[in-house]
Amino acid sequence: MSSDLSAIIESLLFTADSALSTDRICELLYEFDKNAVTAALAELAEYHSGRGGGFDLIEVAGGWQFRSRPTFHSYITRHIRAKASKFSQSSLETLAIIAYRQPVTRTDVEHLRGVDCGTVLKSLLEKKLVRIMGKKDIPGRPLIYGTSKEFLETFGLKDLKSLPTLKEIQALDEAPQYERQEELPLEQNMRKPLEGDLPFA
Amino acid sequence: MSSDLSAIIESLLFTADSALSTDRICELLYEFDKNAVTAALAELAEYHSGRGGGFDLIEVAGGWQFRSRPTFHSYITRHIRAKASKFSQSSLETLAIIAYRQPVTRTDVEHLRGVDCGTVLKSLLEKKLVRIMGKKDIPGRPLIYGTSKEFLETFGLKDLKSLPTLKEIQALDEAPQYERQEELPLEQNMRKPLEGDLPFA
Amino acid sequence: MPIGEPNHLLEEENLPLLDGFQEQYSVHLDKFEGPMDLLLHLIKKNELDIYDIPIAIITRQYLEFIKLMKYLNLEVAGDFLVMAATLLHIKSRQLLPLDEQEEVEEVELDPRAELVRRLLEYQQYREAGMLIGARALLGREVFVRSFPDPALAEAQNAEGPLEVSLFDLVDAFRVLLVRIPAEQFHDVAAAETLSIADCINEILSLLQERETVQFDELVSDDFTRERVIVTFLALLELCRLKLVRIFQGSEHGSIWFVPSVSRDPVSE
Repeated sequence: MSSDLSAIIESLLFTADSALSTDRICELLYEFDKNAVTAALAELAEYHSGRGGGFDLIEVAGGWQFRSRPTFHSYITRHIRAKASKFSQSSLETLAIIAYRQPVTRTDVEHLRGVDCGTVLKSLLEKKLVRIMGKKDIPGRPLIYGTSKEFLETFGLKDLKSLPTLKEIQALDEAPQYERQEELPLEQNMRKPLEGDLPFA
Repeated sequence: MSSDLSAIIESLLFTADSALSTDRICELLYEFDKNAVTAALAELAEYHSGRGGGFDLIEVAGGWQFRSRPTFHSYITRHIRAKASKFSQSSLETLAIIAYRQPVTRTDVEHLRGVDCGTVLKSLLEKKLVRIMGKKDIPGRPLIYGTSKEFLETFGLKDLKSLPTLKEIQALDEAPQYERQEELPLEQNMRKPLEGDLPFA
Repeated sequence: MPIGEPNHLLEEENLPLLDGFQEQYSVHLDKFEGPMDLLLHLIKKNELDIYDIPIAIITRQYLEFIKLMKYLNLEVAGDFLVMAATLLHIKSRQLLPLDEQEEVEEVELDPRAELVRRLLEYQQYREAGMLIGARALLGREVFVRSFPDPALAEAQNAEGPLEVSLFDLVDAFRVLLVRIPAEQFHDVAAAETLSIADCINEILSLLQERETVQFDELVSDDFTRERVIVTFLALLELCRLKLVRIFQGSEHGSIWFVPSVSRDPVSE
């Protein structure tokens, strides 16, 4: 009974996006006795500090919260440094323009996006997703950009031809095309079933 | 020594914002023996499941992650709002076909389901449960689809192999004649499944 | 609600086949996922052997069902009609006399074979879907930790390996083309003038709702040179007034802003 309450409190604290005060926990777990909740919290904190794991249940700023042990911060930050980065919308847009319109100049990209793309372009070059393909034969000889081998690898593409087109994505919204429905092979092209394969005795 | 390693691993997993693979953990904890890390992970998972707390350490999408126990969701949602909603039958059917037969084209899915799947497919793409894997090397070069890492994460699956096998699904049906089902040949022009990729026993 | 009260209407029509299952159907009408789902339902309901479907019975019931759908003003999807045609085709094949040669291969030429194969396979995936759907769902029954570790929160902008899908890329391009009309490509002059003061107020109100704001976000609704320049000048002014602090995760990473005095209301 008490251990059930402990587990429930643990699950609440584990998933909360901020520290939870004892009052708040009692409020949430209205069917449990307030004293029981308070006792369970103290027990839980003691239990976690006693077991010497990677995190503790501590009371901060009037609330309870699971926090990693400061001792291990040097390990934790190792992971953070190499964490996968979410692509910003501006990077994604720039990359999309280069992928679909290549070879393009920086001016082409900026015309489309309406903003300066120097920084984004540089970061894409550094990530090796984009490469310089040469210089365009127009006055000023601007650099022209295209996607790289790493780009294909990142997106799991065999070649640029495998890049889905806008049409193909838009086609998903279109009305079904019945002519594509495969004709049922009732006639001559039926393959012969193996013996005992089909149970139409 | 070993308990120190366990605590370090715990702190890493606890602070990570996504599941960490065993390889990744070994990479981060380069000063520790790989076998020791693997053993510590298994021990940790067992320890947490044994103690019956509010959360478990489980293997999901090829990595390890602390996750709350499903039993307590009614308490948790008192405090935080549930984000995901139930999937419709058509989404689930489409997901199942893609999961078991990947890589598949839209036509494959529609032939099996007997209905247009464009809208469902697009919504699955937007939810990132399904991904475009490229184009099929047949006339028309249609897009081919497969399930994503998010699919495994959302449904709490370790990998595609941990999906119930189609054999197991048949076993759920009481009718004995269904045993023959596995022998029914799939379409002749079906692509070959990648080795170890598909959850057929 | 046409589904609610079909019974008395149907009685008038006196469709003999509907007598048996109108009750059940009127409840489930909208729940069939397609013709395959409906066929499986009919087979199960009539306790038919899926390997030996009496095509005449099943076709009749199937057609009656479509009639019922039309009667109730439900939209009958084309897919249902395709299946109806398939069933009729199979039925007609069965009625045709077999010549001697064919008679020998009768078993193999059962016109129902392909349909049965599809039904069995569909049934398998339908059940697989139900099993998948019955799992505890992340974000519904299962939750992960959402409170970031202080060390993690500070390192939000660390640039590491890429995490983005192909669909994201195509979609970004699509959204971009939708957002930027063709005639705007070369036209940078905006119709109305944007004041730096307005922009400052906008940013401050954003920062009251949230802890951090990204530069890209500030200009994402309105991609014009003017907007970017005004936003930039507004931020410089805010910085000079020490109302915001500027961060950059890495050398060329995104630029972020945080209020320099957290939570304090801005004094006018």
